[in-house]
Amino acid sequence: MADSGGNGKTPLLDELEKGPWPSFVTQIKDTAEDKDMCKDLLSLLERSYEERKGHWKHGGIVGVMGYGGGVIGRYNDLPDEYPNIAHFHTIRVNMPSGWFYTSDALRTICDIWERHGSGLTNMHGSTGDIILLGTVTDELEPAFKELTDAGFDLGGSGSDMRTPSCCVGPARCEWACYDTLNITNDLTQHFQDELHRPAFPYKFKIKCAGCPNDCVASVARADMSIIGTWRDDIQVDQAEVKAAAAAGLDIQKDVCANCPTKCIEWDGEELAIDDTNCVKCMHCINAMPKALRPGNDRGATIMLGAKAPIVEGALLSSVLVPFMKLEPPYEELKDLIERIWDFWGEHGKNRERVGELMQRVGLGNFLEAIEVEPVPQMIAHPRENPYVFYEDYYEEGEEEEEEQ
Amino acid sequence: MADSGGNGKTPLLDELEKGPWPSFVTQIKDTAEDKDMCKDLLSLLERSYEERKGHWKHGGIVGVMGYGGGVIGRYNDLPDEYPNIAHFHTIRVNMPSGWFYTSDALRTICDIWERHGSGLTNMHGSTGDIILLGTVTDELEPAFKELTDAGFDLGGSGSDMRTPSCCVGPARCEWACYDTLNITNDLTQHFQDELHRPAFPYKFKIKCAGCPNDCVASVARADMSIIGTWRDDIQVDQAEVKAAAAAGLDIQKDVCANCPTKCIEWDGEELAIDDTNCVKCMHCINAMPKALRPGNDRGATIMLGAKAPIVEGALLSSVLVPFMKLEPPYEELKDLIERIWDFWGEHGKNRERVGELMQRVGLGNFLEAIEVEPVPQMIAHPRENPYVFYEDYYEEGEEEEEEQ
Amino acid sequence: MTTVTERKTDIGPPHYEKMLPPVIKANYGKWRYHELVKPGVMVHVGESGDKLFTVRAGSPRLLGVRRIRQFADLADKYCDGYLRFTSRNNVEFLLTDDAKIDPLIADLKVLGHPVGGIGNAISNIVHTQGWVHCHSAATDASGIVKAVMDDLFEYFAETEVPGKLRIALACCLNMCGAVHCSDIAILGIHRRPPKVEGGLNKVCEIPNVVASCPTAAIRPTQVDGQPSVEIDEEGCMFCANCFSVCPALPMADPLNDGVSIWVGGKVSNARSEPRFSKLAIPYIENNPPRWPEVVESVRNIVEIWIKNARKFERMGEFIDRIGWPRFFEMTGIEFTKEHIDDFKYAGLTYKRSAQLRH
Amino acid sequence: MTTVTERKTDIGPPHYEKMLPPVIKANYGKWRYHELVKPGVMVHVGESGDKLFTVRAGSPRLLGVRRIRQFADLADKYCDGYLRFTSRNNVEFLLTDDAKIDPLIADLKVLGHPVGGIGNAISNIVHTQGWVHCHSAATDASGIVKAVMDDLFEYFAETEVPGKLRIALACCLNMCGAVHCSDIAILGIHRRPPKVEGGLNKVCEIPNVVASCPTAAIRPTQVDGQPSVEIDEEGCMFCANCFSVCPALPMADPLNDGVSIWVGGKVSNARSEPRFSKLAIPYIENNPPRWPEVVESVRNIVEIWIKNARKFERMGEFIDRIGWPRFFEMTGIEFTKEHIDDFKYAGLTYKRSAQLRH
Ligand code: SRM
Ligand code: SRM
Ligand code: SRM
Ligand code: SRM
Ligand code: SF4
Ligand code: SF4
Ligand code: SF4
Ligand code: SF4
Ligand code: SF4
Ligand code: SF4
Ligand code: SF4
Ligand code: SF4
Repeated sequence: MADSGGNGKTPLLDELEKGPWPSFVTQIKDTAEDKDMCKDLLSLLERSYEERKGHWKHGGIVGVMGYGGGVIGRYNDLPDEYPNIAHFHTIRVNMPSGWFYTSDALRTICDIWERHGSGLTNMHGSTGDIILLGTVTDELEPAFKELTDAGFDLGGSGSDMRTPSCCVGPARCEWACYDTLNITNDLTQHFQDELHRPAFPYKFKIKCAGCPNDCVASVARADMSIIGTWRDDIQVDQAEVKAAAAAGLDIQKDVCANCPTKCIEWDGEELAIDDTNCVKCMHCINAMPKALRPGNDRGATIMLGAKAPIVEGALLSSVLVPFMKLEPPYEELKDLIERIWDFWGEHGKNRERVGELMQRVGLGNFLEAIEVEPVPQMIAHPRENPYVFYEDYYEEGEEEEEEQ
Repeated sequence: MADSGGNGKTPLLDELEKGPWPSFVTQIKDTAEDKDMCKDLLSLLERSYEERKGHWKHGGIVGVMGYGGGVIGRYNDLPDEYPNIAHFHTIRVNMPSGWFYTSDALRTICDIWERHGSGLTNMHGSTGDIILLGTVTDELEPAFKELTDAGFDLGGSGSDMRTPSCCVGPARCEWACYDTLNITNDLTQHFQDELHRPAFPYKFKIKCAGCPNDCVASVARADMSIIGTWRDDIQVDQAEVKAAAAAGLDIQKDVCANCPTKCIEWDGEELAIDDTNCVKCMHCINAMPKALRPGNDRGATIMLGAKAPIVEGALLSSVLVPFMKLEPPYEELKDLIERIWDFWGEHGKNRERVGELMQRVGLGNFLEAIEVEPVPQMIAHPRENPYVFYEDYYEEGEEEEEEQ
Repeated sequence: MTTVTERKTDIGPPHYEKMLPPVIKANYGKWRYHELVKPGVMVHVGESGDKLFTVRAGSPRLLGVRRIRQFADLADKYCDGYLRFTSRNNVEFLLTDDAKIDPLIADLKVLGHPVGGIGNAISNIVHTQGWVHCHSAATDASGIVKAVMDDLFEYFAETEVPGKLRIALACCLNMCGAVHCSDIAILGIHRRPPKVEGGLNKVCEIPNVVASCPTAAIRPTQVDGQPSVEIDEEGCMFCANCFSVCPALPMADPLNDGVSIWVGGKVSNARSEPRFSKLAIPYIENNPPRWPEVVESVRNIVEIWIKNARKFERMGEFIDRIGWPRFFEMTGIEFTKEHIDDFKYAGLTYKRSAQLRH
Repeated sequence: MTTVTERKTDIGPPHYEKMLPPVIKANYGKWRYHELVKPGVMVHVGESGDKLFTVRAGSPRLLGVRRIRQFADLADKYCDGYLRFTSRNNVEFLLTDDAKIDPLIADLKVLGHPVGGIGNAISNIVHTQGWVHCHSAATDASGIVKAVMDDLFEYFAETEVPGKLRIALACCLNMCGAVHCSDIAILGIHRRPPKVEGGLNKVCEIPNVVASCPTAAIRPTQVDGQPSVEIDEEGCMFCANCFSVCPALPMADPLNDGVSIWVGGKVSNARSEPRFSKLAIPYIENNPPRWPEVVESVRNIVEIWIKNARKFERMGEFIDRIGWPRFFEMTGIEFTKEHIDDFKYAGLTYKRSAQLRH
């Protein structure tokens, strides 16, 4: 097989410059015009395409002074053939909440990364960070210095709190039930030490969605999922409902029939919602954004435990606090988070996510440990098996219960 | 505490002769008039009520010659005080399919049991047998002799095929999709050896329900659940539908809205069923017995694996054969049962029900072993986890797949 | 004196056809429809036009030979000698002459057997042996059933309820009553680890005993020189599987045995799929002879269902609609740690969505 | 040259307020409603009456500094210098003057960035590093994403589809793309047990390696005098957890690595609760540069959904309605043993009712 280490030809990758969708190959090529790192990356990637095999090795421990997280070490397994990317470490830079930027902020990042790295990025990584893709060990400190001087800092990696992220929320969404940007920024600032210095059994992710539409996939991708919701009645503008119907929406079929609890009725004149049975799924509001809005008594459902499958199977977060008001300084939430971290830090096994711990010790015991009262909102249904660990029993001759 | 072994007083049990529901205490007392066994039973039971504790011990191996099943050995733990029930074994007599009797058949049983036992019975036990409740070891053989002379035989107990049972089916139900009585009798006769001589890893129960209403709770209580169903269209008598509506049935609310796949529509004039999406749940037929009937292409869904919780948790049966025609001599079904027993007999652990085995080895492997093709009807949904045991992989330099 | 050679074996049960009345033989598999005539009485009409009237009488299931003979006599008097029992242990008299229905019902009343349980009614309680015959019982079966049926009598014999409501009782976790899929289940439970009797090693194989424990709470040990086992009380969830394999580990304990209440199971495929019952009340102490707290608890749940369920709605379907939080609120049952699953599939019982009523 | 004392640390990210355009500051938390203007363009209207126009442009996510600067220039030209990125890695330009929308779209076209993905559309594919940067990849990420988006382009930029359809890709079972809850998920998989490299004991703690295997398929052993491990190939399900903890157990294998396709997951609470994706196609071999078989398979599933789903119906909700047997029938995907769960909760995925279409 032709070694593409030397010659700049990339016939296979070139195929990926065709077609209407913007091409990552074009991005690497453009950047390669002033970055040798990218030339080697192109060649190595072409080789991976030929061989159908990656060429990266486990990263050792690399990072910036005083931090344990924020950098992913990476080395290729053919350093002699691709010397410019012998090291190719990633720097995770904490994005501004909601991924908002000024053009100047973006240019600042670009300038720093052009000076100290490959010039390639991911906008953004799956956890939400700005991913500065590929540099050598010696450039880490200088890059970090310039980033902090420009007001940026690193995100999380390893067994620490990962970079919290949030949906666009109140900045551009009429459905936000709490200030997702503010809480994300607040928690990130409040827990800087936990973010930068891995001291947990494993990673801990926080994602903040302003409403049950969950536009940051928090229920699937965050150890703590904060999902906005409301307690009072959906706000209805009957005139706009009629307008939506007039505009062609089949309210009975498309809205009422899709309500999970069938608690909306439409008689052609008026939309009637039985809010006591509304489970705040958002569908009717989604379908008629001009006519319906969440109620005014707003807050969030706090859920815990989501993760990917490795290794006990994937988890979705489950309800920990059915409804919590969220106003700065978010003391109630921060206390809860710290109680969870304390218990997890003490009893979590190495590489055991909090959701796995919760299952291992049992939700009931977990709640006791973090001092949260059990409520039926936490479960889909009570136990089906009769294997109850009753905790007390009478001893002969005594009347009151005995702790065993 | 007063020993009630001697004196015939039963103040506590007497309380259970009050009230409108027929009393088991009255039954024991009546029988006690000519059976000393029952006198002792009353006294012992009164004592249990006083002490809130049973007085029976594990039964040893008792039975009739050549059989391993059909008798449950029972001894009380105070034989000196209650000598007449020092032994108090139960004989399980195989009931006629559908629990139909002539008055003479019942009298025959009564006469035999009066001669050889306590005179107490359960009509019937949970598995379906006639339970002859309580006798001494020496009476087992004579009772058995008289029973067989009268055309009765014992039911199952221990690790054998348990007495198969069925719903009333075609004998008195318009919805029976196959002949539940005939198949139950046929299987019982065909597998007499498996019924009487425990040779399985554990018990194996068969219950036959004529339609998805499952009036013998087969899906919850039988290792093999045979549930009648149909493949063609529900038979609709539109005139009777109108009549039902006229009689006050709210067809939209009570029928259409309750259809699990929402495949029925009612416009006030005509009932339209999309049979391709009908899952044969029976509800609409149940609601309008005069108007609707199952289709004519009838058979059964064969399901496997139900059991009580001890010890890995309760199981419901799951689909093994989505649809099977059931006509005498039921060869296809018998072959299937034997293939299942062969694999279970070989690979089942001691006290492992077939449903537990199926889970332990995995349904996919289980199907291969019993030579049944996997079909999507067997599952609620495909796997959610990525842990697939792919069975072949390519070795370098070879193109075709290799069994590993 | 008989010899083995003469013994009949493996003849199986009598053929059911011998037990079927002529009207059934004539219309076997050709029934057209059925109708409820009045509580406890229904008629099945054949394609032939023939009619079969069924009168269903409640039964304690535990019957003495006298009473069975009385049933036989009634069958002769009204049904040409034909009758049957149901899968819930009621007695069904099979008549062709509807004029005989009321006299039969009158005679049954004299015997003390109510007629009912058909259609949207509360039928007989499937139950088990209890203190009458089983060594494994954590409570009695027949006594509780009698007390509960006395209390719910009207719903068996008179008043129609929203849909079928099936109650079952099992006196220990073996669940011979198959209570695991009932609208309301009454389950006998132990709450104290087994006592280890001396000389256990003489009665049981220690390795089997150790292996029998699903939570590995049983460890081999020595008790004054003798090999025995010890129980880690923290690890015991009282399943009694160890006792099932070894008599020297008694679980029965008057002070702590009792009853738990489960709700929302079903087995029919009608509307919703079959499902298990879920824990409603973790523990009620044994209070013979009439278990008033159990009776009251069951009644409470039944009444709430009757008042609030829609037509055809089974207990579990009703709870699906209102949600579990509301169920606990309406019944006034306290939600506790015990309700939260901590067995194999626990994680799947957690509420994994933000779909909540607030 | 700087000294430690001067180093700034733990300053956290820049405050988001510095990044918000005036119109957002003015209407923050006071938006009234939004409307789709045309594909890729929506307007949010504030209670104040202010309007904010969003133009969403597709992005490969992997961006060089040149392109980012070009975006910055466009932001200056049309948006007073304000823009944002979305949770699916698209770029959103934030305008107040709707007259500037079309010129912006035109400039984006020149740069090669299509506008779309809003509302009932197929948006960008959440994905991961693949061969570009990760040691763990069983396939490439960016390449497949490019090929699939090229093919589905019309549904991003032009044609409306029944509801939202979310596609995600992860290049190994770690699932950094969180593909476990997507309408359609593309997952890189290994199908061959890890190779055991010599000198493993020098790189890894053998006990850790043994403990890392969920199926206990790794056993300690000796290889020419050196402590090492051996793999029970029957017991391996290729999760690569052992490789995550020990580099000397490489899994990557050109002959056997490939891609699996999953369907029916979602995360929103709208209508139905969040749910995991389910296995549709167990294995498709890696076929770079454009993975035609993967592209074709995804297209096939998408087209069947578009043709048959009701309005708002997500993939999983659509399959709920038609049933899995029909899904396999319609797509022509073969149902195999691999589809049947055999992990922890397997039993609960069996069909435990007789509710079947025949
Ligand atoms: C960069 C990123 C993928 C991307 O292209 O965006 C990524 C890349 C890696 N992830 Fe991830 N994960 C990334 C988001 C995720 C997510 C999604 C999310 O956070 O929303 C998940 C699934 C959710 C979760 O956390 O469970 C995820 C689940 C994992 C796992 C499995 C963890 C688990 O408990 O199941 C591993 C394995 C591990 O931790 O050893 C992992 C490990 C890794 C490593 C460090 C590989 C390794 O084992 O060392 C990858 C480094 C790749 C490289 O060389 O650059 N990554 N990882 C994402 C982080 C960017 C950012 O900071 O914004
Ligand atoms: C008599 C009967 C209860 C009744 O009053 O009706 C009964 C009585 C006993 N059952 Fe049962 N089971 C009876 C139907 C059931 C059922 C229901 C059914 O068959 O529909 C079940 C639940 C369904 C199932 O099979 O899973 C049932 C599940 C058990 C179990 C748990 C088995 C399991 O795998 O979970 C045991 C424990 C054991 O087998 O060691 C058990 C054990 C017993 C023993 C033999 C106690 C023992 O461990 O030795 C009981 C003898 C009581 C006695 O002294 O008379 N019995 N047993 C039922 C049999 C009568 C008949 O033949 O008609
Ligand atoms: C006689 C019996 C069968 C037998 O061979 O003994 C029987 C007979 C009938 N059942 Fe049943 N069922 C009988 C036990 C059951 C059981 C099993 C059980 O209770 O353990 C079930 C499953 C219960 C469950 O789901 O937990 C059962 C679920 C049904 C259903 C479905 C009800 C539902 O909505 O879920 C129907 C349909 C209906 O009631 O409209 C039904 C309907 C009927 C009909 C109307 C069928 C017919 O057309 O004849 C029969 C008489 C009406 C009635 O209400 O009893 N039968 N029926 C059983 C009488 C027991 C008793 O004494 O009360
Ligand atoms: C911009 C973004 C949030 C952000 O901070 O970046 C966003 C913004 C909006 N989402 Fe979202 N969603 C965004 C990711 C998501 C995600 C997360 C994901 O895809 O990973 C979800 C969950 C998807 C899932 O369930 O798997 C999501 C589920 C929804 C839904 C529920 C759709 C459903 O029927 O299930 C709505 C309601 C609707 O579409 O009517 C919604 C509605 C909206 C609205 C209309 C809210 C509003 O009033 O402004 C926003 C613009 C319309 C649109 O269609 O994009 N958004 N939305 C994300 C754009 C991603 C992209 O570039 O395409
Ligand atoms: S999650 Fe809700 S609040 Fe946040 S962007 Fe999506 S729809 Fe708006
Ligand atoms: S938000 Fe959802 S649950 Fe509530 S009324 Fe609307 S559709 Fe129904
Ligand atoms: S199961 Fe079906 S066929 Fe059998 S009795 Fe019940 S309703 Fe009739
Ligand atoms: S049988 Fe059930 S699924 Fe079929 S149409 Fe009737 S109600 Fe619907
Ligand atoms: S449930 Fe338990 S106690 Fe009751 S009969 Fe069955 S085994 Fe005996
Ligand atoms: S009762 Fe069950 S859990 Fe307790 S020791 Fe015995 S076997 Fe173990
Ligand atoms: S999914 Fe796997 S291969 Fe892809 S980036 Fe994450 S860890 Fe690496
Ligand atoms: S890949 Fe997974 S299953 Fe296979 S040996 Fe490694 S850890 Fe075990």
